[in-house]
Amino acid sequence: MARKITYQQAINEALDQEMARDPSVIVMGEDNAGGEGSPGEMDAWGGVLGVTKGLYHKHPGRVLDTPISESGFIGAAIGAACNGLRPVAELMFVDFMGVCFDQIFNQAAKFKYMFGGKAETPVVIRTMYGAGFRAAAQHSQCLYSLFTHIPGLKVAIPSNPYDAKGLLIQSIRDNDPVIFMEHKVLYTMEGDVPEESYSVPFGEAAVVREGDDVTIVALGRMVSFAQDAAQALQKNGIHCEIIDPRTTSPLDEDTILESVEKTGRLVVVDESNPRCSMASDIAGLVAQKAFGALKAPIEQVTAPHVPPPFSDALEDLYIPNAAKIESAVSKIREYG
Amino acid sequence: MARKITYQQAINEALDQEMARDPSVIVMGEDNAGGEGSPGEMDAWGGVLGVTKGLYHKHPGRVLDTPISESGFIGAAIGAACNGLRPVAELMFVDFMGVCFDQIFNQAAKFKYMFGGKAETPVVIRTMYGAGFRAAAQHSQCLYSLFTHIPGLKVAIPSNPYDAKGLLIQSIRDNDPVIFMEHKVLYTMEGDVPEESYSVPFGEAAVVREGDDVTIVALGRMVSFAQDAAQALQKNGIHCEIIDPRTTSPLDEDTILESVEKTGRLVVVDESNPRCSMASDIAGLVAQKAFGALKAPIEQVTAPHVPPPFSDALEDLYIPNAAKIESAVSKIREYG
Amino acid sequence: MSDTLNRERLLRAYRTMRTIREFEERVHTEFATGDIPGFVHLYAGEEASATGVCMHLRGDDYIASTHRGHGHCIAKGVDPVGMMAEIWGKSTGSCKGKGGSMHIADLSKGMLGANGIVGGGGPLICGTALAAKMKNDKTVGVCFFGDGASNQGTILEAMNLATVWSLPAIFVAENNGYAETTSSSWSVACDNIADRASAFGMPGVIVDGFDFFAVHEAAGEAVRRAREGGGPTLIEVKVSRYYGHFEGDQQTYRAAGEVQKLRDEKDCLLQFRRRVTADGDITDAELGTIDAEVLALIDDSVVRAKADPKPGPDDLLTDVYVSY
Amino acid sequence: MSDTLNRERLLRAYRTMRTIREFEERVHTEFATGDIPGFVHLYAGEEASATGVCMHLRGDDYIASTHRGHGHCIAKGVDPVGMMAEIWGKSTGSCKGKGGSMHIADLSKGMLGANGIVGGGGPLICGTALAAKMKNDKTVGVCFFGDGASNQGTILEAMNLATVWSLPAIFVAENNGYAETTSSSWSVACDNIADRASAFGMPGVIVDGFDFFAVHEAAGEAVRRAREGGGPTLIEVKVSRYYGHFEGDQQTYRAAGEVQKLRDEKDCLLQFRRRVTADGDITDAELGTIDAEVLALIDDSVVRAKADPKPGPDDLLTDVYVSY
Ligand SMILES: Cc1ncc(C[n+]2csc(CCOP(=O)(O)OP(=O)(O)O)c2C)c(N)n1
Ligand SMILES: Cc1ncc(C[n+]2csc(CCOP(=O)(O)OP(=O)(O)O)c2C)c(N)n1
Ligand SMILES: [Mg+2]
Ligand SMILES: [Mg+2]
Repeated sequence: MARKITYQQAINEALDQEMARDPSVIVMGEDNAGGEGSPGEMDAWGGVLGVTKGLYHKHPGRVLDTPISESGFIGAAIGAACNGLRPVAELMFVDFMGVCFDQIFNQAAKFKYMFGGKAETPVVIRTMYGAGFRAAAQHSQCLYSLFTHIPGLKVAIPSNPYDAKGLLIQSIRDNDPVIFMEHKVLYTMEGDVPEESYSVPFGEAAVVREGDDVTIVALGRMVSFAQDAAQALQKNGIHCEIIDPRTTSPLDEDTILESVEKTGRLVVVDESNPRCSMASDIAGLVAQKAFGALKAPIEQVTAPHVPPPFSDALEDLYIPNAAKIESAVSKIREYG
Repeated sequence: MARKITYQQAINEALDQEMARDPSVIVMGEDNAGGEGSPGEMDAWGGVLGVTKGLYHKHPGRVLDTPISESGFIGAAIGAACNGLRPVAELMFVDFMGVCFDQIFNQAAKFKYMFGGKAETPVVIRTMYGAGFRAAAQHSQCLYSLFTHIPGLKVAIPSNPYDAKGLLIQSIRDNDPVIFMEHKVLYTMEGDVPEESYSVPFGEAAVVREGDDVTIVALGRMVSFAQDAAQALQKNGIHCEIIDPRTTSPLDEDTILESVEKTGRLVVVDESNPRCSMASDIAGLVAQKAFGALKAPIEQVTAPHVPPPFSDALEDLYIPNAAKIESAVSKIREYG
Repeated sequence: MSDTLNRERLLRAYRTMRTIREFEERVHTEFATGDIPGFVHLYAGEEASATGVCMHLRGDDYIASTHRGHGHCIAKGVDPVGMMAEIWGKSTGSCKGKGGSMHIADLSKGMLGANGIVGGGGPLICGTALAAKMKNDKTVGVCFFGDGASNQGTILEAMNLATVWSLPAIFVAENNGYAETTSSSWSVACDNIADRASAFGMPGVIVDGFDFFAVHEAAGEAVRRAREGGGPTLIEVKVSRYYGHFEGDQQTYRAAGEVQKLRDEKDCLLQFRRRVTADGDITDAELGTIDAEVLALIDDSVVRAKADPKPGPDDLLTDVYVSY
Repeated sequence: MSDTLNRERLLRAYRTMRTIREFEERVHTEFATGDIPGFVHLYAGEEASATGVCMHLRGDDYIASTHRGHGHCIAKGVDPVGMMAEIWGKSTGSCKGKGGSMHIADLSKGMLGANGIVGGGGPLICGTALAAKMKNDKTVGVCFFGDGASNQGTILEAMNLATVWSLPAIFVAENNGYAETTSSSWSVACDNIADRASAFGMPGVIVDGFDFFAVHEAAGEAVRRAREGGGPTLIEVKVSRYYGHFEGDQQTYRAAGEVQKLRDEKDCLLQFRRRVTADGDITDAELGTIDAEVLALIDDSVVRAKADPKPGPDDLLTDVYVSY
């Protein structure tokens, strides 16, 4: 039965249900319970924003706090995945990937190939990303394009509570290493989420809105901005189709290409910095594989090529928004 | 006066000349001299492939060996750059960036912005990349798209000895952090290189070959493959224009766009894995800013979405080559 | 750079500690009103550490700090008015509002930045110290880090590198008992962080971080040794934080009354005041004057921070590169 | 899993060490012909380390290895024939020719891979050991790493984590005196790598790596403790490599005659032979038989490796994902 719960609750529920279903699933990360060794309460935090709260008492011995040593414990999650567990390790903010990226991209991602197919590494790395918290340059990045670049990794980017639960369950059941990207601003987003367990398959985009005029491909938090923009554009008689890829690796190329075949126009919305981003990735894909259908330039709406600024005045300008999407759509709608 | 020297010699000469010119330039890295603390010869290696050989004795006290702790010494180079030196630190293979990426992308790249403009970090990180050495998945990657994604970094990718020297000199004199990518297969490439010091400016692409039919943008080692392909295609009456961006950040958008305005056709050749790559970056750029000129789909010739394989039989298939470029050009030449 | 604690220097130490305390208490209060954006980590309780160490430093010595950096900034001479504006995200801030609490820096004061990455400062301070050594300018570098950071590879690598290169570097481990909620008695696999010094070939010292004089003495020796070319030292400062990990933290992981007991019995300002007034050299009234001046300064900084303008749209794209 | 060294086990130890030696000497010779692609790092000289440790391990215990991994592989039971084919890049190789010398792995034997990243194995072995602990299957994990790697943050973090989580893990530091050209006496800031054990709350032991019996004894104790839930140990094995860092290395950083002296005076095979034949339990002839069998095996492996087919075009794109 669907009820309204938050994105954060959906993630907690996915972890809870998978832990109940499969004893090999464990959860680890800095303060994922919280309070280890301390005189007060255990499960004091459940992660820095409380996402894993409660799992510690429900699944005794299976929620592990860690020292601050991301290479150490993310690597341990990977090693444990090679030895029969299905660890879900939390990299608190994706911005911290620089201290542990090797274990992810040279170890987990490459084992299967380097070992001639004879390895499986079913690890999930959950991580928070995105701007909007006034958390400045080292706590606000997206960085999923870095993971998407790496063969051997899968990357999931849920844009709503329903997908958050279903994609996380799929991530845990998946036999390849998965990077699971949680937008910190979306944690409070509410949506219909079935109580029962379900999974959202990888590589299947959601067509969030149908329309004939312009295709908007949007990722993560950008999906709701695209919806706002589409709503407004509708009033001007412009009908947008919105596609949420849900996973960037694998990427559902077909759904994107089919939509552009229909509309002939594409705007890609990606909160990342622009260079070598998912915005350019999808633009490049369409410029290659749906060129014949294109009637206008492919617009990319992204953050600028600058680090995320601290001040709200600047951060609000930094993040793509509905107005920028609208103007990109209008621009190519009027083209030619 | 120009003489023929190798790409490797050109790099050595650039370092030598800059060290002679500016006492604040220092060189550091694992075995960059070689033999530290050992009973035999000092400067025993000059780097794993001998690129820095000889500098140790020419510039006493300014070529430092390091322990194997890339975060430690790359970070130290960055800190030293904040305190008046111009360090050139070697990350032996770019594949090792995962153990020290934080210092590069969260520290060096962001200081200036985070500190409100009041910092300069003139550090150069030299690193080897690319396949062809049968060095397998952890010693053959390109990864420059990861650096190009990051605002605050500059990325230079010389394709020949002349540019290697000139871009490295520019990198050292530059006041921003620079990632300097050396293709290991190119070390033995010979070319005309003036003895005197000169710099190749950043953000200025080279038009390596002129032609009216198809634009080929190629990076690093791929430039010579593009030349081979263009040579062959010429015989079929297809005239390719080849552009070597030389730096991916900043990127000389104008030269690329002007060429496509002329040819209407684009092939991007990038040795990287395809997703969120420079190939897609440039394709996306052109699909946005030169759409009106495009007569055919934009083709991307890249490695496949798999880690670099070890066996020569596989690695030769993995690396883009002239034949693949030719067929991509032919395909879009015939389009429409 | 005499490190004899004469009257003038004692008053300066007190003023620094009091400024940090007042700054942090005030940020705490203002944060509660919802006015301050982002993640804010307060240093209150640990004042003697930053102060006792930085009293030995010249303007051109460098320090690298942490997410909990306000105290280090103030002790190293960064202007509290600019800091307060920075925390409010104003264009008049130390970093023009682009950095915020976790990134306050002032290279002109030898302050290489607070750091949002735990352990990030270790390698960086090796770098400033390397430059100092190569320039032979007799400056030193100090890396402040927490008990949590003491388990991070970057810090451990940096300590090894500092000894191998014989750098004028001092590693100050501020062990406040917790990394977020996690006890250092659990996360640090040995008894004391200082025990790690021998693994990296340097002297290790433990000091009571509530006792300004103890910190000052240990730091003095380490700084002297570093300046003289004697290489690095690890100092573990055992201390506590009075507030949560960041503002908003409910702190259920702490023992009941833990902080109150420390405030009552060990507080660095109280101890300092008791000792210097008992010695008779300095009067309560003198310290009271400093208290009032500091209060006025911080009041003023808040008034200004609130009134100052935010950065404008043009500021978004500047300051990324020197040239591009 | 008795670790008493009875006849059968002694013969097995000898066979393992001899197989590693023969394998490496043969790769050395073949490399010189130009036939073998890529970077190849030989383990010759260090045989007693891998063998002395792995003699204590069950098939389902895990080891994590290094770029210098052939010896660890053989000692853990990986098939030398598949290994040789792998080094030649053939489809019959341990990794179908996709990994090469630096990535030989066989998870069915508990061999988690050679590793091209220095220090990469430390965190991974914490992981297999964590899984062992959670499954309570009494297995252990062993991380082999070099003196150079002992300065890498990943290894240091892993040692801390292993103690904090009380994991059944053993850290074997193979100190062969050099990381590439760089002396461990320079790069390791303390006297012995084993001295780092106390910094991470575990016992540290130093053993002579030319002496199989010494390694065997120290490893036995560490493995026993780990299996019984007593947590991790750091063993420093002092040893040397007989060849260059990789094939092609001119080794001008070494002292003249350094290796020859070790070969003559300390070689693990010679010492072993002398000791077991002196004890009278085992004859020279028996060892000679093993030598001949090993030689035949390695000969055969080379013949096959040369003749075996390379992977085909279809293999390029497979084995990246379980499903995609
Ligand atoms: C690399 C990295 N990992 C994790 C974090 C999140 N984080 C910020 S502060 C903190 C705790 C730090 O503890 P400690 O070093 O003891 O310093 P304290 O907060 O006690 O001053 C953590 C885990 C981070 N900022 N960077
Ligand atoms: C992270 C990383 N840095 C550097 C290298 C290059 N490299 C390969 S082996 C090696 C030396 C390793 O020395 P040690 O750990 O002592 O092992 P040994 O070679 O002596 O067995 C280096 C620097 C690497 N492969 N990975
Ligand atoms: Mg702490
Ligand atoms: Mg070694």
